Amino acid sequence: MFKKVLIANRGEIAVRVIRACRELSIASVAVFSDVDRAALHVTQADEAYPIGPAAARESYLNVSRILEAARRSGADAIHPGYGFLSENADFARACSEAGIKFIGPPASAMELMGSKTRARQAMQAAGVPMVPGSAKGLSLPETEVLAATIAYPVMIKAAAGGGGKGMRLVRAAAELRSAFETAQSEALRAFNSQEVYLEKFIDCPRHIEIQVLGDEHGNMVYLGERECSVQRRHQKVIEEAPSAVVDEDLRRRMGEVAVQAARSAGYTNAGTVEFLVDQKFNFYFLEMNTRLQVEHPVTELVTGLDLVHLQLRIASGEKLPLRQADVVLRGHALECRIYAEDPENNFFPSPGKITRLLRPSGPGVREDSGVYEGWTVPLDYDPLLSKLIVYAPDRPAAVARMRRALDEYFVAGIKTNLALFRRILEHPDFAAARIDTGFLDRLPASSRPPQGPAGLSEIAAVSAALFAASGAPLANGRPARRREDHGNGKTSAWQRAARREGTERQ
Amino acid sequence: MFKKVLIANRGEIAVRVIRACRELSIASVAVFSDVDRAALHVTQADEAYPIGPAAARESYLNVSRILEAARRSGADAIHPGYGFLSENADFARACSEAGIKFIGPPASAMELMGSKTRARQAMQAAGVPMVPGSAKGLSLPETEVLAATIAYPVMIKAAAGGGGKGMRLVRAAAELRSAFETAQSEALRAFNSQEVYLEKFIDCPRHIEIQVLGDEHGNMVYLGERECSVQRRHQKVIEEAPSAVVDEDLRRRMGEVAVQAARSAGYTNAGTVEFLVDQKFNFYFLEMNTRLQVEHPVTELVTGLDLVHLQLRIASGEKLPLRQADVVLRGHALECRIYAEDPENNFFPSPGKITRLLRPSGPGVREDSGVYEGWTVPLDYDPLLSKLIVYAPDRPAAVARMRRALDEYFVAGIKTNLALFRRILEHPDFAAARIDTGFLDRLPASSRPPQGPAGLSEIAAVSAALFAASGAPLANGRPARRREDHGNGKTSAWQRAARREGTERQ
Amino acid sequence: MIYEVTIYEVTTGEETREVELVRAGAGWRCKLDGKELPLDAVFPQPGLLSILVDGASLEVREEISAGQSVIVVGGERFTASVRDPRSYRSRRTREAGGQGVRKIVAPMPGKVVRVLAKVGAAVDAGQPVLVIEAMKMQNELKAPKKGKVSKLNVSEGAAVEAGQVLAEVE
Amino acid sequence: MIYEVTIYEVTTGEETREVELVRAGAGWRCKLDGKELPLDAVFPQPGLLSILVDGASLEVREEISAGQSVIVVGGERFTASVRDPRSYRSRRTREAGGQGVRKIVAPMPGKVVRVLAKVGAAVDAGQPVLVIEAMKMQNELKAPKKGKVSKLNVSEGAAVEAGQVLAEVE
Repeated sequence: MFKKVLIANRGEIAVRVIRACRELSIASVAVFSDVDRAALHVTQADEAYPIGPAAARESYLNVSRILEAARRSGADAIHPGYGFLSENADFARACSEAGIKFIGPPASAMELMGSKTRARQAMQAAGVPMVPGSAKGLSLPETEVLAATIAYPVMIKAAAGGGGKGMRLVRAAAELRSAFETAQSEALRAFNSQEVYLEKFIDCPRHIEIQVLGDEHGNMVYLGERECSVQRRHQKVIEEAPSAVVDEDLRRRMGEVAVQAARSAGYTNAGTVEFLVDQKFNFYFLEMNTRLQVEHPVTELVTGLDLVHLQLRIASGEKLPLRQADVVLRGHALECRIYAEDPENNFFPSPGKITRLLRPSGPGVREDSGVYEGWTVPLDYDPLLSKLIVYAPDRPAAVARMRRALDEYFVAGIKTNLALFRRILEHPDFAAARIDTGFLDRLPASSRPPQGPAGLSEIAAVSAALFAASGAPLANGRPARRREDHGNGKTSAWQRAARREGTERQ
Repeated sequence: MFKKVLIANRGEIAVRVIRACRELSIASVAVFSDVDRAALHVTQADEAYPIGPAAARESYLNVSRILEAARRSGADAIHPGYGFLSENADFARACSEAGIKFIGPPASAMELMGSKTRARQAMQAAGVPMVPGSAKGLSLPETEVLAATIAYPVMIKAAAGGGGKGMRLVRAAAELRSAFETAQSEALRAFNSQEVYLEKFIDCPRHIEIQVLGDEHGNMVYLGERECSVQRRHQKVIEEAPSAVVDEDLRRRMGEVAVQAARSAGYTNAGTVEFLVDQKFNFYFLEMNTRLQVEHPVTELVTGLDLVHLQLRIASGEKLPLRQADVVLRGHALECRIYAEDPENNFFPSPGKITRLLRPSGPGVREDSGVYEGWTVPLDYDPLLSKLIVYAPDRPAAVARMRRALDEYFVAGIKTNLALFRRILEHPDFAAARIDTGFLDRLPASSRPPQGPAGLSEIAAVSAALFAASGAPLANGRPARRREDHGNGKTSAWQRAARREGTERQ
Repeated sequence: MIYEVTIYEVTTGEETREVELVRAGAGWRCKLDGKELPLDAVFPQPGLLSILVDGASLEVREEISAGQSVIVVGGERFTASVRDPRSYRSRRTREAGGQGVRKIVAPMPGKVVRVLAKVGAAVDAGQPVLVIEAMKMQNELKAPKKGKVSKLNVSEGAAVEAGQVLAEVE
Repeated sequence: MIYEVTIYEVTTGEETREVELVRAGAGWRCKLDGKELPLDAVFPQPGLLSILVDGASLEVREEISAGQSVIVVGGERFTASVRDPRSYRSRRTREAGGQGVRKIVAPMPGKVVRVLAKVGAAVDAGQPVLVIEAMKMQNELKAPKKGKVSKLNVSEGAAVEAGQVLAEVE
């Protein structure tokens, strides 16, 4: 097993990997940008090294600084987490050239799956079912022709893309040009490549993905599915395992295709094969993510396994400790991604200082968090604060438990999307698992007036007065003081922002 | 299912039951003594009613006040938790007479198992293996005679007892008289009965107990075992499931005996049959606890079930949703009982205000807590603050995970036994599961000087100065201010204490 | 014993009420629009209030962010504005939505990556006018009403603060 | 820039050291017994200190209870006593363990349920002298040394405070 592992990441996933290292008696090395000196992953690691300014491209995407920290600390392996350099084949190669084990698949597999177009070709060759569309990057004219043949609605996607960046739905020919151009510019900004391609749009599909895990001795298993149909702008918001619509037979068929896809790419370690599932339960290959997923915890809870422990053991050369027959799903798990954003205001990001943080606990509740009370969430990175995950014997119990846990959760100082989850979990369609990737966009905004008992607004009024009287800071109705607080809190961040060319991909 | 449940308890178990009620859409009713107005179980419940002064016998043991609160709130059931009235058959009867469902076994079963002597007789009749000894209360002379026949070492136990109160080990005849008298006086104080009996002392036994669960339609299952051999003064400190020494065969044999014992007592709902297991893996009936156990979470984690949900469903008349064959143990779970006591000072209780509280989280970590930062732990009740429970695929991983979680745990303002757990988990005998009920008493006290790298004490010195310089309160070296803080913090508690006749049983 | 009485004017959502508080020992006596409200209130932790009112136990939380106070109770959220008689400034709170002119305000710090309309351009309600970016998300700022762009205070590439007025539509 | 230098005398366990702190911008410059110690210290939260010293990341916590400060770092616990030159009182800290006379002190608030020795009685080291009870636990207080009970300040039933001297053995 490794002696010392550097985690080339930040936030909750860095903390997640540091915890796994501690549990395996591996020394952990954090890296941090100038705005992250007091971040949780820095204080929790055994060692920590600065790697540059806030801008990700100068720090968390800065290969030479990260390898320098690895050499300096004597780390014998690097865990990339997700985002940042996790799917960057050049980084994986640079690691092995530096004699440091990259905890993930071979660079070749990353490259293959990293280009959606090459991946499509390879998967088609391997007999994996695909959505009709172009297998390569297209010009605008080519796109117009192909779109006409496979018929609208169609999707435009960034070839190097992921997480909804550079992705656009086009319902009619008239919208094509502007969508094409936006997609290109977003793709360029996000991935430094403006290559985009075209796909048939599947109406009301479910997003269901298969977790695969392979060692370096030719053994590979699938660990069941995750359903991630609750998305906003193609960003996953709630994930669950198992899927309410996947039965033993469909699970086996999807699992075997996923393993076949991974094998054909020469894949090892943890990976995820994403599928679209249409209303007739046909499934189509979407993409393969060559890294640990944000939502891996729901798989851990229903399989009883620890994926990060297994990643580390596999990367250090151990054989898979289990065969396919040993993989048994039990109970149901849900995950809510808690973001620093304002669901009542078009989900605008809400960086700033967390003044109060009360976390849920008790039976079946797991929280993987990257923040703490008093931490100022920087505006430079992804707004994911924490993942709230619950386990229960069945789906209804898991939904009820998640609602209970959300009621216990309290964040003040910044806006979060906590209220959004309550609305989703209360929705009859979600309770009945009638969900698809359009579910959340159809969900009405919460601008409705409070429904509760009339007395509630009276209690709220009295409470507001009590908070004011008790000297607890009541910002509203004190504009003068508010303006100050506000200014002081953020000025430096604005100045940094002004000196930077916008924000970076993570 | 019930509409509204009153929880006749306080602390973590009251919160545990309130959470279960919320998850099952049952309204929850808390009761509280004068010192518990701001306690977590009060703020978390849907309703809350005061039931009297701090002294438990005037509040949490006050049947009429509790039934009055139940009637006032319109509760249709009462969950007693553990301790307090949970094993009081008269209370159970008073509930049913008031038309309120008592969530637990029939009063008759509680009475039978509540008297150790009657229980012994019944279990012997049912063919349950027993430790040699007296089956009834004894006088001092009787005790002296019997002790001589079954040969020292022997145990003197309170007939109405539990949790180590009124229990004494006697290694030689000379010690018998004083031990007998102490046991009687403790028994009288704790249980209002000075009846004691005698048992052969089993050398280096393990404490292993079986969780049983029965519905009111004649169905009963066992949910595997818990090992609770790590005890101090017969108080459980660490529990785990499964036991490292129980194989499938032993588990089946113990489980079937436990079910048989419970059936013979006409038992329903959740209960625990405790056994002593000697070095040859013979097991002897110890007692049956006719309530939910403190350590029930470890069983929940390895079975995937929720025992409190099941208690509520069974009490409301539902059938057991599972058969014995459906009970499958997976992985390993550990629980640490975090007490407000000072392990470096003979485990003296340490009530007071919790000034800082940082809780562990992340993969496989569950915390069932009854306190929060800012809460002042009253000196009137049991010092249990919280239960830290971990799950992992196997025992070594669970031990490593618990160590990681303990490192994340931070309590300031009062002393806790957190440091004790680190010492236990580092001990090679614990790692090898070479434990028995004497393990903890043999563990050397932690008065050893810090072992860490020499640099560590330098860092500690610098840190102390930094805390002082940063204005963080540094009590030591500021005796004047310290005395104040101290006084203010506790005066009222002392005055209350002075007005009371000592403390009460919970 | 001396009573200190304080009267607050509290607006939650649409309703404005008068709350009269009297410290009574450790607790409070409270009148709502003149009538006594018998409740037992304690503050277990900063930002957290526990209220018992004839049996019901309510946990009330105060979220403060971007200088706005939201009272959360019973799963509902109330935007609260308290006017303490001793501070008068507060009359002028949120006159954001004027009649003729409507402002487009940056809801968070970030960077303007595109300007989609010129000054004088006619826009429909909901039509995108600017795109700003922060935390790797691009967000369109839409016209709050049908009309024409009367003012444009920023250009592409500009770093903006939360609350900054970027454009006006009239 | 102005430096404010403060010198502390810190005792952890047996060792006493001189710590010199100089505020430097957001951070500190620090000397231990006169020699520079290059560390980067921040306070993420009250009671919590994060120190980076040539690569190592150390989370330091300060537990304060019963008026005693314990510094927890790297899994070890250090009882710390800081003497700030500007406050001199602190010389007189813990003279608990005198030579001739040894005190028996109540370690927590509770109630004396039994007194097991009379004044003048000879006791062995470790022999129980009193039993006090709190949180439903009875605890024996033992003689700290062999000798005779020279003082007995409480009787059965008395409520006692933490830190109160209950008896003396000489």
